[in-house]
Amino acid sequence: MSEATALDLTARQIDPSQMKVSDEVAIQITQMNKWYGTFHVLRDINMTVNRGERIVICGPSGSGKSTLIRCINRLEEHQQGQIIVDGTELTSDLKNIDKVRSEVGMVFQHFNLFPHLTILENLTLAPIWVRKTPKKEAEEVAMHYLRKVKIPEQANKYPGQLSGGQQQRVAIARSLCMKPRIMLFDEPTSALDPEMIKEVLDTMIELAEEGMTMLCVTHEMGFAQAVANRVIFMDQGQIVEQNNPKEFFNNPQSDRTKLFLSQILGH
Amino acid sequence: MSEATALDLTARQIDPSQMKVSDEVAIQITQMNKWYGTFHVLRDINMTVNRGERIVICGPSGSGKSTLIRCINRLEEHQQGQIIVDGTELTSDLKNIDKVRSEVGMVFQHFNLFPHLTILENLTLAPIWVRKTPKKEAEEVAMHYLRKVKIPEQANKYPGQLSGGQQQRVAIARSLCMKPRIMLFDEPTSALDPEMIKEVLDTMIELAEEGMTMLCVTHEMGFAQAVANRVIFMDQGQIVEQNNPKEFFNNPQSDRTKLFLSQILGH
Amino acid sequence: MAVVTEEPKAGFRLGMLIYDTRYRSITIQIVVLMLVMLGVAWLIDNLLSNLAALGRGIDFGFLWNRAGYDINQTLVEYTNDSTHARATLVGLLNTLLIAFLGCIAATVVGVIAGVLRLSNNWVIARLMTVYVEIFRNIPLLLWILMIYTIFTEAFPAPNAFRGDTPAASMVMFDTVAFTNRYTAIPWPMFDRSLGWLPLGPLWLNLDLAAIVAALVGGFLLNRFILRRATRIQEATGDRPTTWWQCTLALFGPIFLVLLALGTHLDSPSLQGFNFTGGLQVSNSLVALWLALTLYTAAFIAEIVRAGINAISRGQSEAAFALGLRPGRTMNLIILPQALRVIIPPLISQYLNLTKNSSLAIAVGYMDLRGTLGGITLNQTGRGLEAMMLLMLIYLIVSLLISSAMNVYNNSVKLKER
Amino acid sequence: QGTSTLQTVKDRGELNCGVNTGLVGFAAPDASGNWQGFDVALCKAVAGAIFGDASKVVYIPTTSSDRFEQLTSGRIDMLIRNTTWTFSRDTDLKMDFVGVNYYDGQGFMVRNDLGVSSAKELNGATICIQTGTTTELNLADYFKANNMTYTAVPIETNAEGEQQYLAGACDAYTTDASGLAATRAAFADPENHVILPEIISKEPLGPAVRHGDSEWGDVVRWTMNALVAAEEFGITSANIDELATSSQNPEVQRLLGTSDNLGGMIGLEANWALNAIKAGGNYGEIFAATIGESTPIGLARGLNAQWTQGGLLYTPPFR
Amino acid sequence: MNTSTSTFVRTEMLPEQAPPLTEAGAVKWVRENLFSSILNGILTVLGIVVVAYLVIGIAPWLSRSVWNAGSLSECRQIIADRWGEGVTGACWAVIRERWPQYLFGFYPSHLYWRPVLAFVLLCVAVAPVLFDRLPRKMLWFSLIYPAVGFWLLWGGSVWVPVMAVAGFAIGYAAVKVVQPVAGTILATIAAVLAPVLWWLFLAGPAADALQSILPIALQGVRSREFGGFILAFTIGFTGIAFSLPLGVMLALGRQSDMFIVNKLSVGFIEFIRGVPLITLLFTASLLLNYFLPPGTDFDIILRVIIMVVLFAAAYIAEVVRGGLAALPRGQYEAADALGLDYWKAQRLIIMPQALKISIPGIVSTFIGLFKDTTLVVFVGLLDPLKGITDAVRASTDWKGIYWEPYIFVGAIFFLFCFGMSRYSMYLESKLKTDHR
Ligand SMILES: Nc1ncnc2c1ncn2[C@@H]1O[C@H](COP(=O)(O)OP(=O)(O)OP(=O)(O)O)[C@@H](O)[C@H]1O
Ligand SMILES: Nc1ncnc2c1ncn2[C@@H]1O[C@H](COP(=O)(O)OP(=O)(O)OP(=O)(O)O)[C@@H](O)[C@H]1O
Ligand SMILES: [Mg+2]
Ligand SMILES: [Mg+2]
Repeated sequence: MSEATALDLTARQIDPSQMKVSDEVAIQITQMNKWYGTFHVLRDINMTVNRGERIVICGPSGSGKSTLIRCINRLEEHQQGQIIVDGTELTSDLKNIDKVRSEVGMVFQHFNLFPHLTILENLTLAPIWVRKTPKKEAEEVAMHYLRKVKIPEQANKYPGQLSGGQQQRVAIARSLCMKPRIMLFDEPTSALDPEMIKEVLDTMIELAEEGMTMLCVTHEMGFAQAVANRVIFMDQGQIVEQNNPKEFFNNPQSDRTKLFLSQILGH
Repeated sequence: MSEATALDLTARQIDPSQMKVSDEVAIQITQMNKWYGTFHVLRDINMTVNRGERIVICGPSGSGKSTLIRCINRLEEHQQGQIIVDGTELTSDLKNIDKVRSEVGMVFQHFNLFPHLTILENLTLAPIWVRKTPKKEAEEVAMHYLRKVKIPEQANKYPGQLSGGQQQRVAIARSLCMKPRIMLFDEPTSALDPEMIKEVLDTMIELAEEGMTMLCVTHEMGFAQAVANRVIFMDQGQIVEQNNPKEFFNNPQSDRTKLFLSQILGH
Repeated sequence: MAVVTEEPKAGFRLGMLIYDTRYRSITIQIVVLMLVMLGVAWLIDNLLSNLAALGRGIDFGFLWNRAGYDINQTLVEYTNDSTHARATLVGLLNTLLIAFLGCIAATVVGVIAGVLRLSNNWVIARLMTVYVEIFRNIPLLLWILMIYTIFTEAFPAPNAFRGDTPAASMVMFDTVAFTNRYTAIPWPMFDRSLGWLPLGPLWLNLDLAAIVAALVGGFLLNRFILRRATRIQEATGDRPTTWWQCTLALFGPIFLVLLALGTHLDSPSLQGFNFTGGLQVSNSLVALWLALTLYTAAFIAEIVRAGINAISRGQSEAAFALGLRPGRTMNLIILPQALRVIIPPLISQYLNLTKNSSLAIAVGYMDLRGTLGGITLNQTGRGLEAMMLLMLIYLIVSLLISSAMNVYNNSVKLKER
Repeated sequence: QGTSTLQTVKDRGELNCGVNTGLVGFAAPDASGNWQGFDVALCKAVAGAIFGDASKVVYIPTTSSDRFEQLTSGRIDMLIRNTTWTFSRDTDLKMDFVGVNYYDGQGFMVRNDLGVSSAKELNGATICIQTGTTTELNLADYFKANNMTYTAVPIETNAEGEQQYLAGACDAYTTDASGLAATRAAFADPENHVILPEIISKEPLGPAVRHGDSEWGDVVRWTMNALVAAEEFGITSANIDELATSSQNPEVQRLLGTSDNLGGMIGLEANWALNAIKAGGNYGEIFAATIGESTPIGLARGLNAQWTQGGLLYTPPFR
Repeated sequence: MNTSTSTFVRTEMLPEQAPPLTEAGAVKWVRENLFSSILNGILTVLGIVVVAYLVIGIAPWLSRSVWNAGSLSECRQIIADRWGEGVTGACWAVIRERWPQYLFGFYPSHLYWRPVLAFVLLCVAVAPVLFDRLPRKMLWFSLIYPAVGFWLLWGGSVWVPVMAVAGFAIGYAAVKVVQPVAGTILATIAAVLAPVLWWLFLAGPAADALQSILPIALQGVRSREFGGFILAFTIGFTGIAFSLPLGVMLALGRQSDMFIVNKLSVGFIEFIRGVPLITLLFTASLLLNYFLPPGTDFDIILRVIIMVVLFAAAYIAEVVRGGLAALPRGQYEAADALGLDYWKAQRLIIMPQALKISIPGIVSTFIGLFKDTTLVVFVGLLDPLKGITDAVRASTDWKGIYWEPYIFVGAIFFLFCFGMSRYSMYLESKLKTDHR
């Protein structure tokens, strides 16, 4: 993608390896398999994410990245294996699902803001109805995060009145308002115009610096190099390679990874 | 924006000052003012374009660049002052408007190809219905220009089947089929993915080399440096600065220009 | 610089009427207006000369003559001594009644069918598809006739209830009788009736007024309770359970009013040829109502389905990801958005239903078309006047409904960039 | 309208005759689309009188609500649709009734098992009526006069009315007695239904023409009279040609155009009446063929017998 | 686990595996589609019960069908003989005996070939409009089809429709002659005026003259003889053919920024949409004559068609307006910039796209229009549903038959309307993938 932004990000000179990573396990996936009908979409996924880790997942289209990430907060159901998030195993038990979902924030490719609510209402909806926060307090928290994503002045507008970049930042703020311990991002910048990608990535980098556990499906390699402490490469529903960014980009092991990297970095 | 393309263009080593510019006046705008309702969008515009000149117009968003260019072929009506295109004054007289429009080609940011017609039909439509060219002849001309923009093989596809860059080149060819003496471009590359920008700019440069009078709203500074013999900077509906590209970029006079240049070249 | 152009302010030429954008549209408009006015004048001139030739004028005086005929369903006082105007009013009220009942039932059935059509239950989804397709693709008139025929054919005549060993019997503890003429149901009577209050030509039934007041009061009370719950939630974060309070608020007042009025149910019983007592809902009303309901509901089902489909899956996923439960997601996210999509076409279905109710004539339901446009027209022979009045009334009703729609549309329009 | 109707009809070469959309016996198309019936026969007679060709008729079905407009607007030349001659129709609606071709009255039909033998016992009954006629008004007046109540089930067409009645959706079916008889005759079990003795109204049914064109009115009126007179004089379609040449009765001669030229006085050929009668026979023949006792309708002549037989048919003399 | 040790490379790709039993096969299908929850289970059972109830109610009646009988009583006799006393059965004999009437009304039976031919040609004429794979040349036939159809249905001199069509040719010629001399506007006026004058004053005499020179004529059939489905089709298809252009004009009027044109269109559309069709039909049958010069009398079917066209046009206008609104402004601007004038832009750029977008709405308006043709019974025309059925039931033979005619007529309507709606769905899905 736009190399300008990539360059710019690395120019910030953060060393991902400097960021704190604890030993606590945040997400533990063991031998997980998932089918859509007869189509085997995730195969034997094994993965451990420690608290504070920032993981970038990449891979060709259709390789199951989105599915994997959506399994983690049970937007999709897996059929075999175990997913344990923050000590809670995801089964069909509604209570567990609720618990996991309130711990895990998710940002979608297409923002999925609620168009009939103002930005502020978008942000306070879940705290009020799920966390049972008093409205006033919820609004204060919301304004805090809006300031953090640098658009407090848009609080009373509707999503339709904002640019794509602004909308995505609102979506991030909306997740943050639930004070999640883990954030999932599914291609958060791929629906954005190039100028707007930067502002969203900046927000995400800030988040990373604060030590948030993050799983991010993205093709922004600049971002991966800047903040990730691990890159996972998926293909055909399997984890094919997994390494720290430096090694991953400079010294890919598997042929598939090489091919993939040559394609996205090539132009 | 993408510095890669910009670099590449300048690498062609065309010297804009070498291209021929005649003394004949192509467009003459005097004391032109325009309002949208009560909003004064263009203020006292004075501008003369000679035949063969290639002018780049830039400026911050909302500064009235598009409006200015759209006034020149009367997509917008001005309220005060004079616009004379190729010796014809733009008044509310339909005949004059028709005359000017058949002299002036226009390329839009979003291509505005006709999605229900094939590429060839898009190109021959106006020649056949406005210029009353026989179909066969019109198709020959169309194929000529398609070859020129390097996509003759797409003639029988529909716009939706082409990439953005190809679509924009078709849009340019469509304008050329009317054999205009002046071409207007309104941010022809800003809706394109970075990889595609180059192919469109190449086409435009070729056009410039052939001596077409061109007015181009764009932020592609590489393009400006490569072909423009004048850069006009607009802000708040006024022409703030006007100079040859070299001077303009290296030695901007006005503070606003400096600020603007620092923003778009900065990152 | 060789500029071949004239000053724009230079003298006005006739050609500019056509070739100058400033005058062109005015020219066209004047020509159109003149043509239309010519046309209208021509029509009116023809009308006047035709009427003159017949020796008649346009005269609405017949409205104040004695109607002379009876109407089998009257919501306001009416006898055959009343005027044609009053018969028209009776017809209009009957039209509004069927339209009102039809709209409500069609909405309920339509929403259910639309939602069920989206259900992942194969049998139900197919069944609903069949229902929708069959009803949408067969003329309404056929449905009205068929359903009416079913009613007359399937249910016994009232005299079948007679005798020691009747061929038919009443249902629901001997309170409801389905006959091929009407359905006789119990109806509340008031021991301590409040009587009538004269209001111009109409009388206001005070019992009814009291009941309506109680309903409205209950509704307002309910809203108050909900508002209070929201306030508490905003303050403390916890929303108090409201369902029992709401139930009480909604039904309490009406219960008290009914009690105060000394309400008892008057059950129908067979006397002579027919049932007396209770309320006899004529089959023409029921059949027409059913037909209009089922027909319109098929369209509404499609609207509802499209409305729900129009909300992208992403919306519910985002809500789930935030931890909202499906019920809350429906209430807070999906419904508010779907309603914006659903309501405008829904209202135009209401309009259609209202207009379609004019097919009542096929089953002898005396609506506006049956009274003013039917018997009154036949008896007085004032076709021109009756038809003009009929159209005017329908037009007013339609415009009222559609302006309500526009108000709604404007109030919920999504804000865009 | 400027020109006379007779001239318009002659120029057109066809008679536009407004009839019922479908009332068996009076006017209804048969399976092949040919119109048949008592009213239709009069249309044919008028066409015969004018053109000498009874087939030059266009039958225009009219509903109860549009029949008068059809006539006043000139789309039909005469209306013969079992229409009751009333004061207001004759005056206010600007029509001219030119005579009575059938004397009718409104009656009631009930099932035997209802156990009712007089209309006076119908208090509280549900009654099917065909709307758009005078029946609603008569019914209302009758029940009011007798201090009784009823529930009306208004029905658009006769077919619908029968169905409702047979299915028991109403206790009684009311319409003109002729219609009742016709309806009952077609039942699978006519013996289980009775027509009550009360005739609650006078329903003189007759052809109507536009007000203000007396010449045309005369043509229709005297064509009808000619049919009645023919029966009185024993002129039938079988013997008419013979009588036309051989009859010695001066009135018959005048009628059939062998002496005097009555036809010329109303702008027709001399043999107009001959042609009219030939079209379907005399009044009695028409009656017998369409609604008489030998037909499924099975109506007795009753009031519609010749005055000589105690009926009301009495034509003014042809002279 | 530590970040540095988390390096992992898969050497061997895993093969695809079959899903666990719960994820595939009939078990899964039944579980997911029928009994995914308690409520769903109840609904399934309920649905099956309803279907069973309907089938049990109707199937015996249907199974006892009689096709050969001369009257209802004969039918009943046959059923009693065959299946025993007291059972009911369907008597399709009425359809067998009266189907010509249902299809053709009272159209002369020796001329049945004409409506049939007209219908076949209609299919030919409509085909290129519906399926764009067919050669475009066929559209010429579609254009002259109205005249052909008219001539086949009503008969009479061939020169009448020919002269009517000639009006359009004259309009075209007028444009060709006037435009170079006097410009577009005058040419437009000429294009409207010339044919109108032709139709009003010259076409009739010209047709007569030609007829006397070269007499080609079919036996004339009167509107009154139309009935049944040819009536429904005649009204339906003429209504469809003419309401579309009128609706498009109204939509353009309503989109126009010319105040008067806009308000007139809005007023007309809202008026028509505000009153029931049945009152418009009554106007056609009762009142239209009051508004026409004294003595004019024109065909009832024509009057009804005019009203139906006006009615449908108002609805189409609203649908097309939606389509117009959905077009991006850029399309108009590009057309302007290329120098296309308003009408050319509309014809070449805007309408082709706007109409495509509006196809579902247009088709459902057409379906509504086709169904509404049954309402003509209220003005005394013999529509198939009530008009013909009542006529059949008025005969002594078939007195008392209800269901069979209704079912027959309903089935035919369903066939056509359902066909139309499927076609529109086909188009929708085709357009979705078209040119992509
Ligand atoms: N609901 C579903 N039903 C059936 N198959 C699905 C469904 N969702 C996704 N798939 C299939 O599963 C595979 C993986 O999808 P997924 O969206 O996870 O890929 P991805 O790696 O995110 O690709 P992309 O980069 O395009 O987003 C794809 O082949 C897709 O077609
Ligand atoms: N149709 C319109 N009505 C009212 N205001 C308008 C209209 N079109 C543009 N404007 C306003 O006029 C100003 C100039 O618009 P214009 O599109 O010419 O800007 P621009 O320089 O082309 O900006 P950009 O780089 O974003 O395209 C803006 O403030 C804009 O909001
Ligand atoms: Mg994905
Ligand atoms: Mg712009």
